[in-house]
Amino acid sequence: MNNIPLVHFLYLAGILFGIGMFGVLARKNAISVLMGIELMLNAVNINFLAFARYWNWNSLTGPVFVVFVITIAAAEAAVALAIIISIYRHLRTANVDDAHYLRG
Amino acid sequence: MIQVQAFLPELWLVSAAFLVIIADLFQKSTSSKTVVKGIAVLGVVGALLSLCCISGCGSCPISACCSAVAGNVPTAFGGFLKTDALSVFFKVIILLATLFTLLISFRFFKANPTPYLTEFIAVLLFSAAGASALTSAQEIITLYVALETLTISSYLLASFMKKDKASNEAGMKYLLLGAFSSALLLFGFSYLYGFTGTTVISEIGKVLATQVASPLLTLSVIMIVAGLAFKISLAPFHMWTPDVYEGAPTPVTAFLSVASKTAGFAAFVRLFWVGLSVPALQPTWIALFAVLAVISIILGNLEALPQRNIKRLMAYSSIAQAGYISTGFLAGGQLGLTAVLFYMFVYLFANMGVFLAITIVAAKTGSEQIEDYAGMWKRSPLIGIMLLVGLLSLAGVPPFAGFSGKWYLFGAAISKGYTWIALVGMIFSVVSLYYYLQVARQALISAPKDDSPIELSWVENAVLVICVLFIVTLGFWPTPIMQIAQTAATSLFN
Amino acid sequence: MFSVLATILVPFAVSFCLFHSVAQGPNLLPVLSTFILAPFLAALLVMIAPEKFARWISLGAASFVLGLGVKLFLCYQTAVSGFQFVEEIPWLKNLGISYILGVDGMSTLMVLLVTCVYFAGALISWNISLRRKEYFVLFSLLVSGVAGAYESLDLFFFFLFYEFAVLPMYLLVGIWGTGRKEYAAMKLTVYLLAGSAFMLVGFLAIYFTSNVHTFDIRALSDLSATGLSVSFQNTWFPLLFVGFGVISALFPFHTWSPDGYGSAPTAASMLHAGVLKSLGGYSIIRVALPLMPDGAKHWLPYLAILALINMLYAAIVALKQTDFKYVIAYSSVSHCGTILFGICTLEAAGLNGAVIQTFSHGIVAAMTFALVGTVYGKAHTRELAKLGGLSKCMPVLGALFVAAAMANVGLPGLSGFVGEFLVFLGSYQSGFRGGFSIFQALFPIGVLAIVLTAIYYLRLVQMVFFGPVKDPHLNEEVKDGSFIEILPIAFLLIVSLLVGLYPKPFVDMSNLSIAPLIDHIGGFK
Amino acid sequence: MIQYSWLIPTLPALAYVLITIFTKRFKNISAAISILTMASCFALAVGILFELLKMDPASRSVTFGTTWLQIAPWQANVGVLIDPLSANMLLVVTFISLLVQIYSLGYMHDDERFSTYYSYLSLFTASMLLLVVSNNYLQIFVGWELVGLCSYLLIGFWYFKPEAANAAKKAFVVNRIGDMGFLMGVVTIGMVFQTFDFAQVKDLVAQGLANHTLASGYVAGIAILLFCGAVGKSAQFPLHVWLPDAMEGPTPVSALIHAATMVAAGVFMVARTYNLFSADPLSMTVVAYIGGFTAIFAASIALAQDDIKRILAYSTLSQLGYMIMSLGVGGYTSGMFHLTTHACFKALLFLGSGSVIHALHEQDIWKMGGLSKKMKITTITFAIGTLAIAGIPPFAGFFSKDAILDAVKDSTIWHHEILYYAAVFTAFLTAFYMFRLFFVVFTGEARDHHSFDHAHESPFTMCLPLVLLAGLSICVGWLNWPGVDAYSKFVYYGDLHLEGGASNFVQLLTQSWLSIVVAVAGITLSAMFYYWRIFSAEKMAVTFRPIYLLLKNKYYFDEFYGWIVKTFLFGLATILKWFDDEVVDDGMVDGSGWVARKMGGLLSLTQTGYVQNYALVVFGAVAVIFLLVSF
Amino acid sequence: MENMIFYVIAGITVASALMALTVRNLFHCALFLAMAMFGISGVFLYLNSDFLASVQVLIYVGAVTVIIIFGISLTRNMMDERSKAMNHQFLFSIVVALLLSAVIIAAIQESPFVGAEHPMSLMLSSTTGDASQQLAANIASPDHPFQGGVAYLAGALLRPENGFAFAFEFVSILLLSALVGAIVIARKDPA
Repeated sequence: MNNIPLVHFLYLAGILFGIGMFGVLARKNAISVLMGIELMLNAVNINFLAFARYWNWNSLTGPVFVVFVITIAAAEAAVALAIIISIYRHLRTANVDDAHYLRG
Repeated sequence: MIQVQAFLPELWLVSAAFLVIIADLFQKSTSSKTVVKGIAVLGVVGALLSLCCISGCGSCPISACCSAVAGNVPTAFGGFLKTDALSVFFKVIILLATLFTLLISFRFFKANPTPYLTEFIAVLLFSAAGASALTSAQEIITLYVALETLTISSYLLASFMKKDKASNEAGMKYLLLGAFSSALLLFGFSYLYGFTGTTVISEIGKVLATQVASPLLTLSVIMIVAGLAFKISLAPFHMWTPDVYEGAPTPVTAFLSVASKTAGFAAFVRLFWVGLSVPALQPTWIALFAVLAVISIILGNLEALPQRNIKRLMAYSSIAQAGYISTGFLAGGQLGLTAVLFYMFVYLFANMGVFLAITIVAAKTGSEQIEDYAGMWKRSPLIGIMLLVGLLSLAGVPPFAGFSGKWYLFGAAISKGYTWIALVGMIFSVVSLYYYLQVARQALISAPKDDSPIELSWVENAVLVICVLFIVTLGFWPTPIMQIAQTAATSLFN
Repeated sequence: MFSVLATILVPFAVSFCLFHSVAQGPNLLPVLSTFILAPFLAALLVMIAPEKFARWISLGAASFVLGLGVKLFLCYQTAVSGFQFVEEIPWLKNLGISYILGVDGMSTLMVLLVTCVYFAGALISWNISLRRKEYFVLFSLLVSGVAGAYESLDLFFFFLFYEFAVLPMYLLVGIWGTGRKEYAAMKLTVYLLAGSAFMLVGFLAIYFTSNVHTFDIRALSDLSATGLSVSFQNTWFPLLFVGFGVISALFPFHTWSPDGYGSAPTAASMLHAGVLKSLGGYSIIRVALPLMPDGAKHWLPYLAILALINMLYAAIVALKQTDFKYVIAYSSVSHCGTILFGICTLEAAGLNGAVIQTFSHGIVAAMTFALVGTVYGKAHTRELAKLGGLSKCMPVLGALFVAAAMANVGLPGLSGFVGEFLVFLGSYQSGFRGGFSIFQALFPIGVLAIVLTAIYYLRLVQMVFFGPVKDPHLNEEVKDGSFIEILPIAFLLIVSLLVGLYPKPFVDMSNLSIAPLIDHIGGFK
Repeated sequence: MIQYSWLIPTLPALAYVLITIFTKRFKNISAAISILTMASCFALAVGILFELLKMDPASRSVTFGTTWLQIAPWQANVGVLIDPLSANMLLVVTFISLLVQIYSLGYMHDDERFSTYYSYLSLFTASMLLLVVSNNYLQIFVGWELVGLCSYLLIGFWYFKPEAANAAKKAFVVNRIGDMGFLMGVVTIGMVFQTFDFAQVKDLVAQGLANHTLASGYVAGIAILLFCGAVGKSAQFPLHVWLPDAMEGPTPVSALIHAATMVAAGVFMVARTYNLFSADPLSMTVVAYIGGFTAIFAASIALAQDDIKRILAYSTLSQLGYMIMSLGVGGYTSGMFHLTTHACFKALLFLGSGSVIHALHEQDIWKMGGLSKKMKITTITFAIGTLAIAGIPPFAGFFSKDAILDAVKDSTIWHHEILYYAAVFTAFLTAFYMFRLFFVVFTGEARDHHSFDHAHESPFTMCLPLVLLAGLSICVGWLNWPGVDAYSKFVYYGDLHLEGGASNFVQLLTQSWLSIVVAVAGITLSAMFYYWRIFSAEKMAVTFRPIYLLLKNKYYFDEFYGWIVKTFLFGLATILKWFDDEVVDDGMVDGSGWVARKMGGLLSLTQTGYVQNYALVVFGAVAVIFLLVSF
Repeated sequence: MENMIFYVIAGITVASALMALTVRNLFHCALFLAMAMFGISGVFLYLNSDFLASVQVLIYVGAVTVIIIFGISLTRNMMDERSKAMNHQFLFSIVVALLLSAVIIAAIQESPFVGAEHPMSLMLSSTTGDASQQLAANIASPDHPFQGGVAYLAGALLRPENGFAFAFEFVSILLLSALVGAIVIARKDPA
């Protein structure tokens, strides 16, 4: 058993969440944005596991949640790519900015 | 002990979806796919009827609520899934919305043929199953999975017209915003889990009841609010709504505006009024909702004013409606939740009726611009009346049901001392009247540019008439639905 | 002509007799609901029936309701007073909402007013040809709503019926109006609903703050039971007053009225000016005063200023109008100011004056609008600059218009005088009681209105009917009013004369409501 | 008979209804109905007079009525009060009315709205009689307003003439201004005394003044408010402007309404409510001075007028001023007596002028002349009227005017000598301008031969009233023949006490030498100018051109009022209309709509279409909300 | 020592995450992302979750990253060197990201988790009467801490009475729906 304090995991998760968020907000390319989202979800996973340990594995809720998050993230990624490909067919670009015809 | 009744509607929907896919294998791709449509409709109707089995009384699904509260609450999966009266009520709304969506999509895809009608229906049914399951979920993971089933399917539905640039764009925007909203939601959940060590909503409430507020807890609540507010398009998390509503195929817009929103409110109700309704947090999130509701009402109504595209208009309208409903939600208690439920029910008919009308008109004229509704009284009086009745119900004008709904919503808010919210709400209802009436004006007053009548099938006729009658009758005589909604609301606190 | 008379007389007689038989025995027929249902059913019937029957059905229903209204007026037991013919059906028990109808003296008068104007309006719409069916459907629905609003004793239903009336109005103005009709329709609707925004919130606030948990006005009027605090009353009274005031075109929320009436079709402006607009003053007396007497006592002296502005400002603005109908519309605003001013006196005389003025304004405004509409239908213009000397070609209409003008001016012998006189009496009395010296200062200013009204009405008469004929076409082509056009106007004139010549039964009727109210409130002391 | 007195106003009202609804198309029937009802009213009035005379002088007052409206503690009645005052008025009104209606048979014969004319006359008489028999302040106000309406309708009878339409409007509006005061007075009475009844108010005032619960100044205030009404209706300065213009109406109407009866209503009202006026010297002084000023003021204007009816109108103003002044100085009986005699001779003069106009179709006196040759009856009767108004004994005017001068002389009000000299001077002016009129119109040579050639004596229906009135103009004054004093013993206020003290006619003549002298002087001067033409009026006009113009233009009062109305009222209206259109409507109403739409437009710019902007808002909102919640 | 390695892993993770989201070349991004995912699976090991760590590697590094690279290849011209990596709101994004991160970190510093390694008492056992309590009683205790074992997880996920079974079943519906939909949308229709 290591004795790394809980908050350090939380810090790490927070920082990763922030980095992911930055990617979501600032990257031009849709796939990069997707990567940002994946990072955010991983930050969530770190949190869940850290708290699961903190609660002394009193329930399996944390790891179970992580399983679902990973699964759903994968599904989301697949769907996202499908949509990105579809949009690419129309616009010949995968830049998020370029799809802004709906506005106002 | 697992009671199948607890997830019977989902079972119906999922089975229907599978059957649809299977049936499609035996149909020619060029056929009108009557069998597929039939199965889908039957599936949803079956799901609706299955709600009767929940109480075993065999009467209409809505009255099932009443018996469900009597104690025989079907429970499954260790209590993670519990179909109480509240969820039955929500399910009824969601299933009816799905039924309407199916109907709208039949007309829609007749005008915009696609080879993937089967897949559309299947995904729609999966999505509906997600929404339906969400209303019964008593635990966060279950809730999250159901929510994502709804949401991810919705992304796909929104971008289903893949030859249409707008649909693609709508899908992408919905997906990206939806995905990181759900990341935000999960991040909030993770801290909540950290504070309580459990994901069972009722236990979260029990644990938190003894804790003092800490910034992290508050942050997690805010993140949860943000993540879920996305679903009900509450400002400032509403930004996706206009773009997606405008770009998505009309049936999907209809589905999002009712089913998805209902599911969002269902999640909110469970999570906040059961899980987070603790002294340390409640004032914070109620204040937060008050602000968000007011912002939504103001933003939604103001931004709707300059709109020319009716779907976009409906998007802003739905933002404002979310604000109204939130006033009832934040008032809480039996009264507030009753108001929310009743209003959602009314909203269902008004919005769905209007979207059906929009689809029919768009199928004929190919336009979603408000100007093109000119002279609808001559081309199809029923559509004209539907638009008038539906939109004015949304505006809350008597004698339409929206009025009774608002009466209860604002009543609930005022009963908890949020008179100012009610005042803002009412004043902006008047603003909303301006844009709703613009549509009604075109439809009922202006002279038609094109005289050709718009023909409706008998089903559409019937559905429109039912919508109108429902809205008018509920305006004058809201009593039965109100009582059921009240029973449903009561069940939350049992 | 004979078929028209038959359509009028037969239903009139039927309802008169029908109600007669009921009024004798136990109250089996829901009389008050009939006022709402009869126009409603007429609307449904018109919807189903072929177009050519539309106006006959409406007229029949109007006559039926008129008979009922007259009979109600006669059968109301003045000895007993209080709310009579009460119908009560629980609606939502847990929210304290019930469907309660009932009339006391004041609302009996108002119901009578509604029926009179409905009847006259149905006749005046006789020659509508555009989308006739829809017209009569909406027209009847409008009446249905208004009648409901005057009869409701439950705030929920009061509100519901009131707004129910707004919607047909929108379409009536929008479709059958003239000029900037769509703008006017929108303005009118948005304004009236904006006013009702305050009403709705106010009603709910009253419900949730009071201890009785009901929307029943009767129960809410018992101040000791409701326990509405003084500060609550002081907060909500002005808001409710303004909310109701918007309906009565309270300054500065009055501009919907000229635009709306300027554009509305004749019968719609008649009903709106005559009946719907009066609802503002009526509901202040019915709801705001009994429920919040302390707030009333605190605020009315200040609100009286607004009412005064209404009276004088609208009258002065009317002087410079160039459109025939706009003058009338501003006059209506001014008269509503008198009504509100009467209410602000918080005196038996003033309040009775307000009620009588409400009734009178309803009849007279309807008559005036009917005349304007008829003249417009013949001359095809409402610009004062183009009209002139019309008495030459339409002497009967001219004479009737002079009569209408005189009724507006408040000439004794016509209904307008009674109300105005009582209002002035009340306002003076109010000042005399020493409640607020402000009244004494304001009273003489109020009387100025009678001069101003005379000026602009006589200017109107002079410009439109007197003097040489400006447009030679008018003289040749235009005929005097036909029987069916004169009939409704003459009918309203007779009602106005009745009130003016022998006001006692009407004032007695109104005092049946006002006297207990004054006892309840206590007046400025 | 008195118990049927309520029929007096009712019968003409019925006649009005009958004519309006049924007999519009049948001229003769309409006239017959109207005249017959009037005759029966006159008969009733005579009957009432005799019944009153039979009663004890101290209790000649009968009243009865019924409730008109009731709001505790008020009860407004409609009722009848018959006493010498109202009996006097009843006789005057019904009689003059009857004669005028007969006269109109000839005068209005060719008018296509003959029936309407008679219906209006009936309505007028009904209203006037309602006012006269009233037993309370509210009813008198009601009648007051109704006669105003009839005056409006009759002045504007020829509505297609723009002048007539204007004059009608002016009359009504100016009257309304006075009525505003009247209404305030009535309302104040209702408020203070909780009743409108004359008798009750009288008792309450007496009680209140006696036990000092009521300040006499308060009563004076009420009285002055009421007097505003009289100022309007009796066309006293400064509300006199409407009466000359009212001459646009048919001449019989002028005779009836704007000379004999309606304009006297103000005098009647002051007399009727005399207890309020006499409670305080202030109100009396105001009344007296307004009356006196009007008398001299109007007489001076009459000097320079050219229109036959306008001269008579100004003369009416002047005579009404006399009556009002008389009441103001305490000459109750003399005022009412002058009202009665004036009714006769002024009606005569107007009808005579109507006869002239009927003959010539001309109203400018400078286009007339020498009519005595063609219209004997008219000339003689007119001369009698002129002598009567000039105050030459033994014509009626002499007695009443002299009584007024006596009353002024004996009064105790503030500087009554000013009033006295003014009154005397007015008498002089009256004699002068009336004879100017007479000489110019009836003597000398015809100035416009074309119309002169067509001139002819009027038909019998018109001459008969002239003759009857001429007879009365001579005889009515004899009611107060010194020593007999029949009138003074019948109509008086308070306790009976005969003043003046002349016990026979000679004594009277010597006592009133001054008034006779000024009258004769006026006539002589007038004759010098216009009959013998020793002096030239034209030269005088040139010499005193500013004064002439001032008089000719009626002291520019119309212009002044016109300027006030145009500048202030219509100026205010322009400003407020601008305010209403631009500020309230465009600014506030449409402005708020505009702002809402603009805000909507601006806000929807936030929907940039860039999905990452939306995301930024979401995350930003979370951070901001957290910061807001935490701090 | 053990701890030091954790911090190194954490540092590498953060650094490669940063690189993944700032580097212009998308392939490089994907590779950095894969590296970050490896790092995160290493962190999972420190949280006693060896199974989940392996799942992390399998799914993220093995599947997701591959899918992403696949997507990158399909939309070829994304690697165009000329196009910028960052959009117009780059600066705002930094501000907001820093702000929210700062907020999160500040909130964590204020939280009761600072310094506390385990909750004071197991409130859970006293309050729960439901599935999770059974779980707690059956499979985990301070003496026998959970080791991230597959069996435990499987039990939790699959046994119907454990509640999570529904979510587990339902997620398959989600996957199916995503599959069907994604195929329809990504499929290139015959023209």
